[in-house]
Amino acid sequence: MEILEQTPIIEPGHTSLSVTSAIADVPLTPIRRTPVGWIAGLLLAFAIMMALLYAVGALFIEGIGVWGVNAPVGWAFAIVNFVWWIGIGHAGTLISAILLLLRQDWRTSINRFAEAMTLFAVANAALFPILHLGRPWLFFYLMPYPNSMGLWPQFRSPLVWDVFAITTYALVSLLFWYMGLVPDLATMRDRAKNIWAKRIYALASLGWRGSARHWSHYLSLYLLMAALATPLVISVHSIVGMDFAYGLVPGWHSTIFPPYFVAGAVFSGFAMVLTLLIPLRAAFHWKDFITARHLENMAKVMLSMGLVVAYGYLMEIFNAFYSGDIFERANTLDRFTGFYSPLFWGLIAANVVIPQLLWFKGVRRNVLVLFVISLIVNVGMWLERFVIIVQSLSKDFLPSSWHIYLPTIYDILTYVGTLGLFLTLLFLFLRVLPAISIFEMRELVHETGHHNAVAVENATDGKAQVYPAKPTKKEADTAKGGR
Amino acid sequence: MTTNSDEQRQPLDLAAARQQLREKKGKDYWRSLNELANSPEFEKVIEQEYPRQASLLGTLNRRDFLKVLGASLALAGLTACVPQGSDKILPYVKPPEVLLPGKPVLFASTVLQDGYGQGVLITTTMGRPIKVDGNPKHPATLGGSDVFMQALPLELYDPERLKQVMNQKTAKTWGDFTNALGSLSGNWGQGAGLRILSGMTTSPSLIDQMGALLKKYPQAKWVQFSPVARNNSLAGANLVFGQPYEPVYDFSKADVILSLDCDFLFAEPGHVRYGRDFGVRRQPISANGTMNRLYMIEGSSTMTGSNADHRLAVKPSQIEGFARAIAARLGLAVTAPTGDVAGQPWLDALTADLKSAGKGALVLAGERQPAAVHALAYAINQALGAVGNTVNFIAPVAQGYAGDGYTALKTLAQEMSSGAVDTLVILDSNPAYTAPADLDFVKAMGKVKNVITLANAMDETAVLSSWAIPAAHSMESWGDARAFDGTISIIQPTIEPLYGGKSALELIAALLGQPVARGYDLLRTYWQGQLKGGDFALTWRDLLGKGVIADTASAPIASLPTATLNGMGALPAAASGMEIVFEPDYTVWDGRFTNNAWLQELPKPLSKLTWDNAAYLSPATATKLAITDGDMLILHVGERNMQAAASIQPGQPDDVVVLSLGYGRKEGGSVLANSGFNANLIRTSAAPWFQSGLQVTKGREKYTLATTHEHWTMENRDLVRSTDLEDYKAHPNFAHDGEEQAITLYGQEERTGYAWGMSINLNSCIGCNACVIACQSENNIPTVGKDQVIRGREMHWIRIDRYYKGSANRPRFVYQPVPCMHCEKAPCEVVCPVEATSHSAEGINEMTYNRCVGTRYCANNCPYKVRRFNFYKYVDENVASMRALRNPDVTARSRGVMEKCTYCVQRVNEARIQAEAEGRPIADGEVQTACQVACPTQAIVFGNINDANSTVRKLKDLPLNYGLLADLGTQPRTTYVAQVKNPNPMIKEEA
Amino acid sequence: MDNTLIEDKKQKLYGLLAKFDTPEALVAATRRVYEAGYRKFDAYSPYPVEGLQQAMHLRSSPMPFIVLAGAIIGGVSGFGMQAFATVIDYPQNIGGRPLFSWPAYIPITFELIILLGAFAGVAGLFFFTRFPQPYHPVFNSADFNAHASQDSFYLGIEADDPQFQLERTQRLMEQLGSVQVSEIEA
Amino acid sequence: MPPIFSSRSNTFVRVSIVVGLIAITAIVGYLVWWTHSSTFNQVGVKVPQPVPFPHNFHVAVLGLNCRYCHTGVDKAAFADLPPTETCMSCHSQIATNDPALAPVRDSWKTGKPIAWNKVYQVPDYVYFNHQAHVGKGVACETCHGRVDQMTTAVKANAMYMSFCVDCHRDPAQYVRPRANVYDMGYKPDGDQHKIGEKLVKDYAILPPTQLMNCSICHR
Repeated sequence: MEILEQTPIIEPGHTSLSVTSAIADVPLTPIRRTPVGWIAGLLLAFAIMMALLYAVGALFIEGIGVWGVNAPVGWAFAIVNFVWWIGIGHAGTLISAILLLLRQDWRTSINRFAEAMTLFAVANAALFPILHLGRPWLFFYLMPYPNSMGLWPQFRSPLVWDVFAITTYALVSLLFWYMGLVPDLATMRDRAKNIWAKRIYALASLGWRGSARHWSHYLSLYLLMAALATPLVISVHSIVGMDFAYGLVPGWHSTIFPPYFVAGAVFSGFAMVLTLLIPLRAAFHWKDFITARHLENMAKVMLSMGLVVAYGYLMEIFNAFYSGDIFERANTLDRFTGFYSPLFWGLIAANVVIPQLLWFKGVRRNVLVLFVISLIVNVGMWLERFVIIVQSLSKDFLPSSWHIYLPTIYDILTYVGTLGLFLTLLFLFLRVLPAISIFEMRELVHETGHHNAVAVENATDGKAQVYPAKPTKKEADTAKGGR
Repeated sequence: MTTNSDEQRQPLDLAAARQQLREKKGKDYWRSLNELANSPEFEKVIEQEYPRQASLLGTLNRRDFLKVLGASLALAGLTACVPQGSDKILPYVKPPEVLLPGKPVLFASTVLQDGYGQGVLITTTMGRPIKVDGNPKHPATLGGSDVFMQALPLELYDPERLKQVMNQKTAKTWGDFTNALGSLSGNWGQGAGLRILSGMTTSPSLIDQMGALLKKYPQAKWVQFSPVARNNSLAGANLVFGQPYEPVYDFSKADVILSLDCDFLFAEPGHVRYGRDFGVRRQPISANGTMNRLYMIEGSSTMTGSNADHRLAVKPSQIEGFARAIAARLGLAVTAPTGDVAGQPWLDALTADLKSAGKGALVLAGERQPAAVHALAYAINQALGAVGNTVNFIAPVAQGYAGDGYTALKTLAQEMSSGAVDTLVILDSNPAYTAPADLDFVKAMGKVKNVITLANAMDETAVLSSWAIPAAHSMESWGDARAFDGTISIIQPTIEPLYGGKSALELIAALLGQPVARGYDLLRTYWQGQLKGGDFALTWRDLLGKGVIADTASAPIASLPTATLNGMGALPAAASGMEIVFEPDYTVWDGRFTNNAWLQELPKPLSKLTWDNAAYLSPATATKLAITDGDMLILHVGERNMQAAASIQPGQPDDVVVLSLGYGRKEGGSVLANSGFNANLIRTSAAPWFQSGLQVTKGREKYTLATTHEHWTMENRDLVRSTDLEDYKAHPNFAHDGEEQAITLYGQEERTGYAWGMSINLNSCIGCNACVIACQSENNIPTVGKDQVIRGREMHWIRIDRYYKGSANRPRFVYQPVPCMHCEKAPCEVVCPVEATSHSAEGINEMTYNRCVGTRYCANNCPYKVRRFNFYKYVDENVASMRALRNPDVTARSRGVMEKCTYCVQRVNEARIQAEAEGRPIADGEVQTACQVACPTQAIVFGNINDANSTVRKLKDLPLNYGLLADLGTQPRTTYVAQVKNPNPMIKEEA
Repeated sequence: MDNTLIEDKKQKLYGLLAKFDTPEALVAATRRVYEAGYRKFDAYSPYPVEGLQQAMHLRSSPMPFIVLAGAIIGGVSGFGMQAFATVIDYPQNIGGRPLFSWPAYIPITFELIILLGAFAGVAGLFFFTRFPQPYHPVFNSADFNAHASQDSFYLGIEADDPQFQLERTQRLMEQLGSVQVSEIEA
Repeated sequence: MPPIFSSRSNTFVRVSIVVGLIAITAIVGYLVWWTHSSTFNQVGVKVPQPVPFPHNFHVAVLGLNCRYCHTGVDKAAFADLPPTETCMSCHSQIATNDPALAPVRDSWKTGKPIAWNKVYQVPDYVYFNHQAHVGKGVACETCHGRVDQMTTAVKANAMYMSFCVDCHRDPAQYVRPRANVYDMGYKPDGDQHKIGEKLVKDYAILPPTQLMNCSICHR
């Protein structure tokens, strides 16, 4: 059991070339030398994904009835999974966008991976709104398009907001991720041995050649997209939160939902990043790039987000009693003592109690413990969504209509299957693309190594400047002729 | 449906009647469908016989039909040939008059319930009867109906009906039968070996024919038997008056009612009428006099009991003691029990109340109680002077029946097993199932050479019969019947027998040697003989139009002797230990409706149980025996025993197991297959209703019961607002105590034009469920089956919530019918992403099925949980015979679509179009929802709340009017009239 | 004839490419080249190098304005679409809410602001960087391909720069502390 | 080592992008056009009928009113097809042995109805009521086109919901005096919209706020 020492965000002794090869050579491993572990992992993930295929097949042939949903519990696993996956999706954009704006350079070694994770999580999440429809083949009714009925979607419905939010989120994250990849794709192009690999990477890299002109436009756009992505992340989960806050179901009808859902999303997102990175950094020997600092920082973010979530829970309970609304009160009491109370207490333990361990440095730096905690938080956040959605619906206003929900095998297979889909995509990503942003690592190497670099004339003012540097008025003018 | 208001109905009916007559003479479009019976090409033939309907069916094919479980199997052969989505139109060759395509035609007719006639109006579209409602002109219904009446269309189109004459399991024709009959009747001689077993028979024409038969075969015997026949009532009368008179009650005059185990709102003949009269007197603000008061002492928790002001559940055997105590206190010559009786605390107050009510008092005894209790009841009524006012005695409606059904059946069984019976003819009866266990009727049947059964389906009796003749449904055949008060009404067919069924009239005619006699001629000839004077053709036409023969109600017995109670012995010794108690089932009666999916899935009024019956126990009894819900119990009575699943029901008497009849049937369809437990296995002819000495042992396995209502109490939410009359007089505004004025961010758009709204009067609602089935029938609502009900996926658009108040051992019950509230600020609409549910200008919360994608968000967000979702493809498109059942004015919903109450928007639209065509506004009461029409107590009123003079508006202006969960700001268009009970202040109900 | 030789050499010559080991060297060299009056030149680096932009006197990227334009279009069209649909095109009474329920339009409007903003940005990048551009003369240099995207820094002067004269330019580049200077054919 | 892509590849890539965009728009455009084409919605396509009933002759030449055959149109939801009886009322005297009329005579003899093929088929969930429309001055022609110029009837328009909504949104565009409802090729004397406005008032046609309600056509 290794106990990590205080470490920098990149181990010393690295050069541009060393980081480049360390990262780029992983996907470039010749097919014949593909690691067995990877193949095994992919096969396993793929097998699990087949469960999804089976469950969805049954769903489309038989109808929603194969799930456990009923009246009054019209939403259950599908929506729980949807919220859960979307939540996980938030870490990626958050890490790469917000931390970029905040100039947290430790992000560079994890953002690429986190963004990929975001994409795959969103892909999973996006499945459910369609799957949970009674008539999924008519999903396009939710989108505005010219139709022979002369009808529009009902723009007051949060579900339509969802459609827009998720589409936007998926597309923007994709672009953001791809933009980040372009310079690395060029590297891949240049390092690839196989001619076909070369060609593909070459096309994908759009002809990137690292020209100063490229860099200036590129960095400017990258920063702007980060600026766009940040409010986007927040809006997306706020809207997901509104799906519930908008309804008058006791246990849903609460104004704190949007912020508290966002916090929950970040919380679970970071948990998932940890869950995945801790084994991966070991497997791919990335300990130099993803150091104890990274893990610790993420643990800290988790802790703080966990506290925000805890505050959310507390406020919900407080309001239920303070408002004097008998329905809210009854609903809260049912959470404490009702049929689903074990799940409720379970989520409290997983999301509020256990994360408090992260106050201790020892815990934060104990990789194994950290891994376990992150797993627990993942589970806890799933339970949270389950309790919010199912428990609230199962006991609303008229006792005559109360009815509990129990999942069927198809509910479970669908959920497990999406994990398979997620892992499959993840494995493929690791095999063909650099999982860490190479050019940013090079930059990092250069910056960290800067103090002992040879002092070149004017090198300092270059350093002093915030980049992408704004040229002074004069320079700009003189540059007129320059192009 | 164009309209339900009488003035417009009358001409329609006359026209209909004319129509009937003409087609009977000329070979017209109305040709017989007999050949259909065997033809696999049902659809094709239909197209020839009913061109108009066929053109409809063409488009209807893809519109889904209502599902009968397993029916698809039954009709597999048939459906094979049904073209999906025909694109042909087949016009008439010669158009019939009065039949305008797409306009419904109403026929006045009669349906039977255990022999007693109930006047109905049958709605037909394109020659297909699709809806049955009460006939306002008929005394037994006054336009109201009950669940059985409402469920008849499904029975008519049930694909599992007997479709051809069966002889030892081989298909034969009517011709074959009559030939065989010819040789058979040859050696009947005096008819010594001939027996006829029928259900209760009130039909004058049939009785007349029986007379003829018995004249022809003097030694033949005719036995009438029904497991729920009025035996003790008649026997009781015999006891006190020396004659088996039949009591008829008038609740409109009753101020104080004491019911001795009498479920008069359900089990008595005339219960629909009783419900109406009773309901009218339940109004705290009542046009006709004071609010009535009902005391109920009962041996099982009944629907009537749940509506009582004072209710006491005791062992049925204890009720006689109570009755005697009352009688004694009223000074009748009867040996009162020494010491306390059950209900002791009531006695003084009750007798005082009865005394002060005098002729306004009404004491009735239930069929479950022995003759003695009936005798007491009659005597008390007479002593109070109520006879002639609230109760009258008439000659038995089932002419010549003396209330000896069980003994008669017993004798018959003995004769049969002794081999004395050579030919047994069975009409409208299923003795192989309904006969008490001790008669061993099945074995006895084995001893009879020829058993000829007129059967609806291959039921327990039919399969054992040498000849099973398909019976014509009462909607397919001609006949007549007498109502609870003796009024005679005509049964006229609305469609030719789908499967060539024969009516009882026709079968008896065949026995009399007229194999080809047609029911129509038999009936008409009979009545021609009866109705002397005047142009018969006219009279006949007129009475067909009305459906009722005027002034035929039996006259009260003129010189009723003073009741003598010395006929009855001493009070039987109080039985200790547990008692088994039987009751007719609230959804399948005595078992004749067990193959009806609508009724099977209908939640029973109190237990909310579907698809099964169960052994009901009170919580106390259950704890004593350490029994939990769903435990399999073994019930030992004497040497017999049976298994049944336990269901714990607050309000049931202690030390009693209540079991309803009609379940556990084995033959006769796929819907009745393995549902419930057969009470007849431990029921004896000696004690058909209750018996002491019950031993209950707990079986090992568990049984899953499907209930639609898993919670008992209201959790202190003011859902059903009710109080006592005293308190109401003090605070008439009680229904609004602590109600906050719901405010809205969005201004109130002022209502112009029609504003549809509904008012449901909780004082009137008796929880009978008629509205539920009426809605199902009107709106093509599918049934989903037991396992789906267990998953909470039942589809009823209107449900009746039942809550318990007070303690679990002495609960009080409240009912609350819950349709869609059509909220003006509908929470469901704003969350629908595709505008599938929106608001009409007239305030109806619309549901556009073809736009719905099934997110179920609306259902989640509906605080009333009235939205229903098609989790699977519940509608059955495959069953050809079911197609005709469909209401063509309502889209049937496919898989993945949300549905809910629409205020019968199809009726609203129809009325609007009609009114606009005639350039007039829609009159108040012109649009009536299906539930409103069906309601026997007129608890549901629908109309335009913008019209200050409309009935619904007047109700909504009452201080009692309140909206369910109105604090949520939903502004429901459906509101309730708060409940006011009228308990006796002298009696302190211990909780 | 020497001239002609240079002439036709110039024909198929794209320019000269100097290689540097450190970003600082590159920046310095760039400055000198600019001062020497060259304009048609470009600097290549495996990661963004501080100060390079100034050294080349590049105008700062117009990207923000493009993104802003996209965002505005997205917002206006988004809000407009919803208002048009619910108020003008198919007005419906939905739960008694006002036809013009502007608060409900905000989320979608916002999302479209982001979406079109991002699209415009990417489109802009493609436009200004002339992407996709799988071929570029510098790719003719094997050395460039082997290092430019990994660990080395390059400065390329195009032959059709008016200042360009093979020998002189070559000499200048060698003085800039480059580790090697190579000719790139067009 | 030569570059991966030749100098020509740049133009190639750019061209292919442009072409791709054009192709997509083209495909979408085609689909839209196709769904409105007669091959898709059968507009103007002849439907084979057992008897080639020439509407043009009976309407234009003989001047029969629509209601002579379609009796239900102003009384009920269904316009109704003529029973054989109606045909025979003339064709027992006229063209008594025209081979084209054989099916009619057979039907009359055998009592078996003539199986016409449907021309218009609205979905099951659409409840169209002829009585309501005819009574409010919506002409046959408005939906069924110039029947007086058809032999066997052909579909005059696709009957898309947008077609219905167009009129329900503003009936004034189409309504005509009740007297002219059965006319073919009717020309309003004056500005249709003015006339329309007036008729909408006179006939008390429901306001769009109600005509546009879902439950007007869907139940």
